Amino acid sequence: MSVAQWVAQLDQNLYFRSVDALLDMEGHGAFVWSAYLITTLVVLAMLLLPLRRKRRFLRQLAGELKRREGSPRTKGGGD
Amino acid sequence: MAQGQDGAALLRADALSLERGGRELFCGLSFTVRPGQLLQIEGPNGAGKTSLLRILAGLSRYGFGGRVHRQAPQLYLGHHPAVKALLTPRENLAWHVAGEGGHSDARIEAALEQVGLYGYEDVPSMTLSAGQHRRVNLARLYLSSAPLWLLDEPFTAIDKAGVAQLEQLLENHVQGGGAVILTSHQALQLTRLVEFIHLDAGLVA
Amino acid sequence: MAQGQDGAALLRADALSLERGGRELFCGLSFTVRPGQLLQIEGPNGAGKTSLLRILAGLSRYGFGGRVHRQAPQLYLGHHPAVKALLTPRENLAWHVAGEGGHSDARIEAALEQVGLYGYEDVPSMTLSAGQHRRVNLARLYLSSAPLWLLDEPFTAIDKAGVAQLEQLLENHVQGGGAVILTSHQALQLTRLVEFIHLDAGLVA
Amino acid sequence: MWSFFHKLGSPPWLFGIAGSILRWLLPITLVALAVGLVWGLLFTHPDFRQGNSYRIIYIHVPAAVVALAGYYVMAIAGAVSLVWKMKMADVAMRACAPIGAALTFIALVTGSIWGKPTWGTWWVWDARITSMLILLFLYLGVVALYEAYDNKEAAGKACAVLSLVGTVNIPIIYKSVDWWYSLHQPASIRFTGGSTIDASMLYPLLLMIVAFYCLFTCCLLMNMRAELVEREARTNWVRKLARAGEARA
Amino acid sequence: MSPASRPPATSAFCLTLVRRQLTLAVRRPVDIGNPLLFFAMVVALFPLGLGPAPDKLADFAPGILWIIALLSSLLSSDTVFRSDFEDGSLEQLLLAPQPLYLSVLAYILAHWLITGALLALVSPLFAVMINLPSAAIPALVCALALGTAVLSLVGGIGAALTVGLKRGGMLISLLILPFYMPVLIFGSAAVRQAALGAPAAPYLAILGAMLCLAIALAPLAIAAGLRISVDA
Amino acid sequence: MSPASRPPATSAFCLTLVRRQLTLAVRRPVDIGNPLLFFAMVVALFPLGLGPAPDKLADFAPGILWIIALLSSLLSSDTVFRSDFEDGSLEQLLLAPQPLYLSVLAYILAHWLITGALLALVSPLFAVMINLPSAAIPALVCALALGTAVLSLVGGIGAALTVGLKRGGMLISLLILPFYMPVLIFGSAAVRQAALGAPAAPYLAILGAMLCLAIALAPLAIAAGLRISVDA
Ligand code: HEM
Ligand SMILES: Nc1ncnc2c1ncn2[C@@H]1O[C@H](COP(=O)(O)OP(=O)(O)OP(=O)(O)O)[C@@H](O)[C@H]1O
Ligand SMILES: Nc1ncnc2c1ncn2[C@@H]1O[C@H](COP(=O)(O)OP(=O)(O)OP(=O)(O)O)[C@@H](O)[C@H]1O
Ligand SMILES: [Mg+2]
Ligand SMILES: [Mg+2]
Repeated sequence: MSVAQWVAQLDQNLYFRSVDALLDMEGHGAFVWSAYLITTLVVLAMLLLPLRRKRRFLRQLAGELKRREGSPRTKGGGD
Repeated sequence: MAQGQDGAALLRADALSLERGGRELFCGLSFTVRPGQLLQIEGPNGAGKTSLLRILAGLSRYGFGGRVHRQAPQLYLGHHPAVKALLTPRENLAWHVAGEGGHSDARIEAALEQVGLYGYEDVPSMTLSAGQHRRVNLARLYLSSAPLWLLDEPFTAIDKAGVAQLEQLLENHVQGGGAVILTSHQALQLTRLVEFIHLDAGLVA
Repeated sequence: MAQGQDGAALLRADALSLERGGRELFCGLSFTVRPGQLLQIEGPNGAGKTSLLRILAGLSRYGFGGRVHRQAPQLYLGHHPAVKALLTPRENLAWHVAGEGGHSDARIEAALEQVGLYGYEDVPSMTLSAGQHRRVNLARLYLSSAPLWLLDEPFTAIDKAGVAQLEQLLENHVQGGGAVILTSHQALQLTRLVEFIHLDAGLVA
Repeated sequence: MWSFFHKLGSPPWLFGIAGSILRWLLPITLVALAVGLVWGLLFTHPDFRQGNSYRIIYIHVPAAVVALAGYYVMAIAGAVSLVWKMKMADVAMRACAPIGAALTFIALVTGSIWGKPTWGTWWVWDARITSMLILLFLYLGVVALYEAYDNKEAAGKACAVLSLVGTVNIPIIYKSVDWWYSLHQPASIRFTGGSTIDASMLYPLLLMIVAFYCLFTCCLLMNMRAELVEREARTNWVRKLARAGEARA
Repeated sequence: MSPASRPPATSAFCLTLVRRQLTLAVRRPVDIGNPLLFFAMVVALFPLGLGPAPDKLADFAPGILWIIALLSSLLSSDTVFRSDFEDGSLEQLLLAPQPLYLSVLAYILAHWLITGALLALVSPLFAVMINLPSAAIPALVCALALGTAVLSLVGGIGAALTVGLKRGGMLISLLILPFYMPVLIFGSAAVRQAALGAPAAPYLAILGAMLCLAIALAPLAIAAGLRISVDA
Repeated sequence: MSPASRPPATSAFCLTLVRRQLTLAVRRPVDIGNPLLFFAMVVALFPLGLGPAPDKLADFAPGILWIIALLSSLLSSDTVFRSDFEDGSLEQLLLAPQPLYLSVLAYILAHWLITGALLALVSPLFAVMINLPSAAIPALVCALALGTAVLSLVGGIGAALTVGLKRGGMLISLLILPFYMPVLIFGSAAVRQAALGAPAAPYLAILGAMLCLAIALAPLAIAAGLRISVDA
């Protein structure tokens, strides 16, 4: 089966014949798409938040280390 | 009781007496506090020192006789440090002084630094040690504009260096025209300045 | 750390270290407590005295390294007096000692009398003064059979006579074969007995 | 075997291995998600009763299934950390909770969006829905408890205790909710078992379930890496990492 | 002695107070979610206890939401002043050169914001979950907002009297509790009328009148109660 | 040093503990009074919220009574260990040479006595007020007594885990409400069955089984939670 054939078959199996039909989904579009939209947002948050957390923490730590190395060794307060 | 040089008096107590739990703690106690005075209230546990201070501050009214004339703003710091465990020292202090006057954040920070809490401004107060807890409260002294201070055992939990520094502060305050009434079971180093009220006898020294 | 005369040790601390809030408070702290010893932990506010005592008592486990060998029953009295405002001193004390041994009512009363609370046995604790509050807690020392006492600032709010009496009690306990580890910002009068742990340097004196 | 466990207890090793797993698992996950979604949205026929709204199933069911499984992952990790005092299990447990909560949230929201065209209402007190809601509460409880502690070591232990209590209780809760529903079951709302699903719909669904499992794993590993870095802030390997990041930036 | 600074405007002081109380309640972002989740869980209890039939639940919806409001107000108002009393902050409040009437009002406002107002805000969501007719939702929100404010004020009186552990105070505060009753009656009546399509305005007006009365009088009682409690 | 006295029988210690907790509660009657009053008010409110159709009320009575019991247990369990934590008594409890399992159980017993057991005792009164068939009253009392004991135990876990946190009492409700739900379901089912004339025994047996499980396991979790909290 050539790639062209495969694409043609895929195209035949497409349920929706136009973008409008896809968006509308016979009246259920609003529901389906909003569900998918919310899911996408939540999944993105799930993936990006830990990444951001790690990056931010490491940057903060790097700054802290730099500050400590820059200044003469001081013992923490409490006098 | 004589109306002599009364113009300058910060506080005048007339014939105070107090009965608590069926016991008379003191009676006929009269004294006047003038700028430049440092009064230490002395007496054993349960003599009525705290009660007297609270009467002077106007917090306690039941069971006492006599009159207190308050002629100047006061700052009362009681036994309890009034430091909220959930708030940071900065937030605690900001709230404490909010009633008296708007202090800038820089002044609050400076006061915290002066009591040795530099670097602890923004940790939750519950992680502070007992003495640091107390120091948050004492930082108010550095911000206060009240001429009369009423301090109930201010040295509790404070280390030696802190006590010395606090005594210095009291001395400065007194010499700058303020007055202090305090209770403490520790002897002050500033003995030449201090006058005493001995409570067990109910007499004014 | 040497296993020398270890048979009599009441408590052995091996290479204790503690980190709190990102700061190392002490490290490599090793010592042994034997009967007859009176150890005072010294250091400025926030040095880690309370934390050390809590580690020795077994109340604190996070952030610390090293090992504590407890070889005798202990009595730990912390900062907070553990006195319920709604209960009377008698009830408070009865509950405090309930875990250790059944003490008769007479003994409890005697202990309260010894800390100067005669006549206050049955008033609600909230009407007691600060020092009296604390004394309810200290009455436990008169009832305790534990050889090792861990006391966190026991002199807070206690008047001069009370401090002297308490020091006497500590001396008796130590000379009777017990041991005491305490923190205090006040110097003890029993200086010839006392050994120190200075916390700021993290060294054993 | 033992050396493997030993390594599991070593934060830098775990950090590294999690990173290299992520390097290939994350692309696979994203591709699987994309394929599953396109397949489900574009290439399947609508359900004869529910019409196109059933397409929500491709996110609803995977999210629900993985969310349920996630609680057990969390509870087991909690048990391991309590019993064997393995710090890494603690980290894993902590990392599970927000992911599980997010997946449960997805299941609930998509379900209730699905409910509007299907049942004509956003919400019913069906047994399964109710249990799912309770699961969300359980997850959020763990998250909130962890956040409430300042001392993260203590927080980990507290959460481990809580999730262990949860392990004992979840079967009880589920059984009792099922039983409650069958006792009351109102005639007006019958929940279709959904067992008669057509094969053409099933394959993308299965693909999506696998993809969601992978997604869960990815998020878990990423959360663990973030958590590890924060907990080990004072060790050399994290400092080296921070400096390296600084140099790169 | 630092240079004399004049006392700040009272409004600034009260604002600080409210902010402090809110900070204490929501130390971190997650904390805001807790009361909301609590409400959600309690809403979930009702179907579990009463059965899941939607029409039955709808019947009960106004009562259910009002019970939750009552509960969260009643059981949290006891703590409004407690921690401040125990750590000495209350004394400082009494000594501050500010009108106690207003600072007390600030405490109550903060309490209302984190119990009543929050509940009123999220109540539409729960109303949907227990099938309250959507026509009744505006009335529900208004009635909850007004009514819980009265509850907070009245609860504050009880809290002020009991905070010093005085026995007599406790008795009075138990006597005060029945003042909650009218709020509940008119509050749930407002919602029920709205659900039936009748106008809820008269009931809301009554709640509003109660609120005015409470704002005028309750702070006086609270201030007096605090003075008594502090002076053990 | 006083002569060594051997540790007392654990039972004596636990008894002292229970007595102390009860004394404390009795000296602060608001703690006891508020939940009961809440109960009474809600019971009074329900006819108002529903219109006083007796049959409808009777239908809902079991669920309502159970939900109220659950809420009052929920909101009081926050305080089981709090004051002891704050004044240092909890440390002393952990240090006492007594099995923590049993002392924890004593705390819970005291809590149950002043919330659940009391409520079970007075519940017939409320049951009559909302027209519960009198045949169901014995089942109600039994179910409440058994069920609230489970609630107290589970609530204790939440209390132990959150006592060190000094945050609003909402977190604890978050943690334990899900675990309350089975009790609510079976408890209200028992009463409903009895009201319909069916035997309530199977449900009571399930509640009893839950209680056994809770007694066996909850104190372990509570003890672990307390150790964590004291050292947070
Ligand atoms: C708020 C609403 C909903 C929630 C919380 C919810 C929850 C769940 C859960 C937890 C599952 C997975 C169960 C399992 O695999 O054990 C599930 C599966 C499913 N749900 Fe929903 N659901 C909701 C609404 C709906 C609606 C409205 C429909 C469609 C009419 C629906 C159709 C299905 C189907 C077909 C399955 C797969 C059935 C199976 O695998 O047994 N759900 N739902
Ligand atoms: N509300 C009260 N009811 C009855 N007696 C009280 C009340 N408040 C205080 N007392 C009693 O008054 C006495 C004095 O208490 P006060 O707190 O003033 O003592 P104090 O001198 O500050 O002691 P300390 O040095 O211990 O702080 C005590 O004996 C106490 O028992
Ligand atoms: N839970 C915690 N989290 C972070 N830091 C803490 C925590 N507990 C204590 N600390 C810090 O540990 C240090 C030591 O506290 P500790 O209470 O042991 O001091 P201390 O020597 O007893 O002081 P004091 O003389 O004031 O009583 C303090 O700086 C404190 O800020
Ligand atoms: Mg005093
Ligand atoms: Mg200390």
